Amino acid sequence: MDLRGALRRTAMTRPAVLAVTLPGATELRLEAEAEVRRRGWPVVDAPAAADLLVVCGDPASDDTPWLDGIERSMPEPALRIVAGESGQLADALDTARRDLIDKAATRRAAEVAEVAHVADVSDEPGGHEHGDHEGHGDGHDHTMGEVAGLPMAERGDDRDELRLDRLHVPIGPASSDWPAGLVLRLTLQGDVVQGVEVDHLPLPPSPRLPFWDEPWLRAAHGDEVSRGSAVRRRCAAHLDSAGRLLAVVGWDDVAARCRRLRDEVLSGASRESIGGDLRRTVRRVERSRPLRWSIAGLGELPADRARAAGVSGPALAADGDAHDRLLKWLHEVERGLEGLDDARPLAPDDRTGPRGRLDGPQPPSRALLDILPELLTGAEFACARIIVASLDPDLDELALAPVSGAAHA
Amino acid sequence: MPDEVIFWVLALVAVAAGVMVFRFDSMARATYALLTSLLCVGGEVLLLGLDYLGVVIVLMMTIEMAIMAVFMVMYMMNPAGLMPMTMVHNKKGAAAICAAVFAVLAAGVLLAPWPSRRGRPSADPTMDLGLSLMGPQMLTMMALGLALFATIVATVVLATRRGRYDRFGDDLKARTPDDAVRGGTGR
Amino acid sequence: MSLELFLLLAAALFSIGLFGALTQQSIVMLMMGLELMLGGVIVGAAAVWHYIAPAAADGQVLVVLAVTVMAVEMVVGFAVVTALFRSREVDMTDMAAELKE
Amino acid sequence: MPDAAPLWATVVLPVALAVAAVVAAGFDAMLSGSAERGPAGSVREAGLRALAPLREALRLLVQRPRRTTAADRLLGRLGVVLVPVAAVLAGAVLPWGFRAVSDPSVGIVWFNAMEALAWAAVWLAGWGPNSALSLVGGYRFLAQGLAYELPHMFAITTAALGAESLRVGDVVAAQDGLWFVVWMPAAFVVYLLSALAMSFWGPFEHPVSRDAAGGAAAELAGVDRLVFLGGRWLLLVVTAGFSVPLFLGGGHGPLLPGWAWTLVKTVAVLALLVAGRRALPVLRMERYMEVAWMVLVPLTLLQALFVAVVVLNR
Repeated sequence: MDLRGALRRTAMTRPAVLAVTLPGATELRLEAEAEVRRRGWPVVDAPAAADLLVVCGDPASDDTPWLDGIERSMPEPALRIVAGESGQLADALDTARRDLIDKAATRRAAEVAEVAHVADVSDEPGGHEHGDHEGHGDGHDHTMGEVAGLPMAERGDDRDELRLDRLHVPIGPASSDWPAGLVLRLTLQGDVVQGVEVDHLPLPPSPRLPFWDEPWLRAAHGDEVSRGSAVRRRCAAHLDSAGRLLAVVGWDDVAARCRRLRDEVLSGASRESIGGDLRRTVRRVERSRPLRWSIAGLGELPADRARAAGVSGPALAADGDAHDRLLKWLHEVERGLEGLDDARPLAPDDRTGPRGRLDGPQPPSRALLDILPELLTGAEFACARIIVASLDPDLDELALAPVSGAAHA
Repeated sequence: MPDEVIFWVLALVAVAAGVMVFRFDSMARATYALLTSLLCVGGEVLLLGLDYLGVVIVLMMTIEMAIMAVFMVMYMMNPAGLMPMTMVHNKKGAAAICAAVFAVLAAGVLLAPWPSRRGRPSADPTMDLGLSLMGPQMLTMMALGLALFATIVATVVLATRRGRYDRFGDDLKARTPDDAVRGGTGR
Repeated sequence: MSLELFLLLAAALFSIGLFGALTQQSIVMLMMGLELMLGGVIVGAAAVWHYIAPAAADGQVLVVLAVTVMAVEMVVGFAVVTALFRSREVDMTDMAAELKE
Repeated sequence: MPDAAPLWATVVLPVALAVAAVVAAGFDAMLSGSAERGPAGSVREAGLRALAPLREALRLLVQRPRRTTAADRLLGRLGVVLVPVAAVLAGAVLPWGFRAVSDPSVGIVWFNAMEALAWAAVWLAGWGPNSALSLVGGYRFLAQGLAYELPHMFAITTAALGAESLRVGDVVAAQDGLWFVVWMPAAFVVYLLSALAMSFWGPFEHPVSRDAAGGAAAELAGVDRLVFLGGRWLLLVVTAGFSVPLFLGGGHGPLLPGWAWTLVKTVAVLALLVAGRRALPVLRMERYMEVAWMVLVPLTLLQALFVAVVVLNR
């Protein structure tokens, strides 16, 4: 075996993974994250850096174009696998690695692929061209329209009363640390969000209940669910959200700890084994003055406004900004620590899921989505990402028909 | 001999990049062509034995052009130059004037009876410059300082539309300024 | 290398800059022309210092002056463009002239 | 006293910087690994984790480069290559013990000028691919530059002031007895902050942070990505290493020879930065800018004033 071939093979023994989650596949995402982490494969956040695209969930035919787009914008050797069912992921990853190694070893002479898209691929071409804008008066004979097949930016008023270029940038559904399936069509001027259109991938009717709300919904349907498992689910949901927010804020270390704790809570670790670690992590976040300094004041949502918008759950109880919501999550997690192993059955009329009341006229995440435009407009791009993460709507809930008992709610 | 080569390379690159500034369609490229040209100017100054000034020119021009690129992209049409377009007026007249200016300057340079070199550069020209600015040229230094300060004030006034009444209310009593973006000192 | 060569380079840069300053419609581009002209001045001043009067620091002071002028000119230019742009969405000299009418 | 370094030092310098960068990145990967997967169970496991940066480099070498539509490839490439080049050029005045590859009379200004090239480089790398998110990343670095550069300049000027020379060798020589960090603590801290900011790493990685899908690096693949992100580590090593001659007495120290002291101190500073990174989220410039201008600039000015008074009265 020649040296170059051997090096190519070695290079692909740990391919970089870009995981994309489709709505309704939360469980698969958690499984994929845990498996990839166990193997120590690097996780990346842009197609350009990835070798392996892992799609969690069953792609509908509508999803094909944008998934293809992501795959095309990955540098060779690139591979896409679909993890449609739980339990098969380890095998799928093994196969993918073998294929990638073969692909890398039999690489032909380098031909450079041209990709037409940016890091975030949506299902329609977004105007990500920072090019020309509308005519400036007369005397300049140039035509507007498209360049290289990309639409040109136009001008509009902005926050600072300068008429600058508007860019239409779709964010999601493939962004990392992003609610699965959410698509925000942003109108950016510079990196200030001037307009937001909330959209999402099609939500296929699924027999599966939304993962994070499952215990309460099952109890409502009359199944026997222990309180402990409901508490575990809530803690894991909050740890997941907190991990996501901390990752967006850029505190990777604590984000990773939250995610590890989340997996341990879900896998049934006892209170004694994780309690200390969990409390330490919560204290660490609580005491971090730089964190407070960094995200305080972002996405202010006073309780009265939240209530008016129909928000329930931690976002309402936090009664404040992104930092308050983060602490609310973590405190609920800490409180839940007591009840992790509670074997008593969950009361069927307990309908308070991790994101709010499930017996309201609409799922709690719907309200979170509805207040997004109001909170995001005028924020800078980075702040907008933090605000979205601090609300962390769960789009799985949208497919949820109003729970029985909602009629009289 | 190496000095000779360096001089010619820098000179040719400086002039070529200078020409390209006005030939590129792309604003980013034009800005960076100007940067190239000015970096070469810095190099020539280094070559003449003015270490401090040469490096300072490199430092300042890099930062200046990096910031200029922002304004270019912000305000200019067609910043990426994806659509060929011209935005010039009176090209022929200007070319004639510039050719004439160059001819006159060149004639002056070549014909003038330049005085011969008097004195020798001191061991540390940077020290010279400092002593001069803090001594005989103190007035220049102070004028520069004042000019820079006036510039800062004037440009902020020109460029911003918000004054303190907008930020702290009509009676200036608001504890936190009403800004679009919250700052970091928690006022 | 001689004084004349350096001064010719300075003259060339100055003339190119002048051409840009005269032809460009955009204020920002016009400023780039001015920067080039000042670049020529810097080369000239440094060359004169080196070849004629290296003992005195006057040539160096002139370079400092030119560098400062470059910075000031650029900053003022941007501020003016921003102000004009805010009020009229104008970033070109011709259009600024039309505003007078 | 500073001697001229032999010619081979020019060749050794980039290699030494690269080795230091790999070691620092390996240490970082070990710490991240224990956050993600729990503490390493064995020495072998820890070693494997520390090798992650090398594995990553190999992986990027195998990846085929890609380009985006209507990209400005010339400028993008230039920006990518400029990052490591600026780092190595700045490293040329870095004294190893008491010798640097070059010790010009204005070494400190040279160092500053070379790191300013990173401004241009990151913006170019963000501009090149013609993609919104990478341009956002490029602009973020310009804002960052405006925030950190002024306090940073005052901080290194303070060290030059203390030694009454812009030559790095003189600054080291002036610390024969007392290290500058003892009487210029504010300048030292500000310098460390700006070292991180300059190499857009750690708490200052906003220009390439995850929330913008990698920001300025969002569209870089294969070798381009390796050069850009590797150059970032080089910058970190060089800027961290430069704090040793500026504030920590360079090669001065008891018993050990000068080169060993430089090594020990550089490793200590790097370890401090890499470990300290764990305690901080990313600092966004809209917040940091105000702190930099309202707090750090006056602070460094006062520090410089204090040093100036001491120097005048000595």
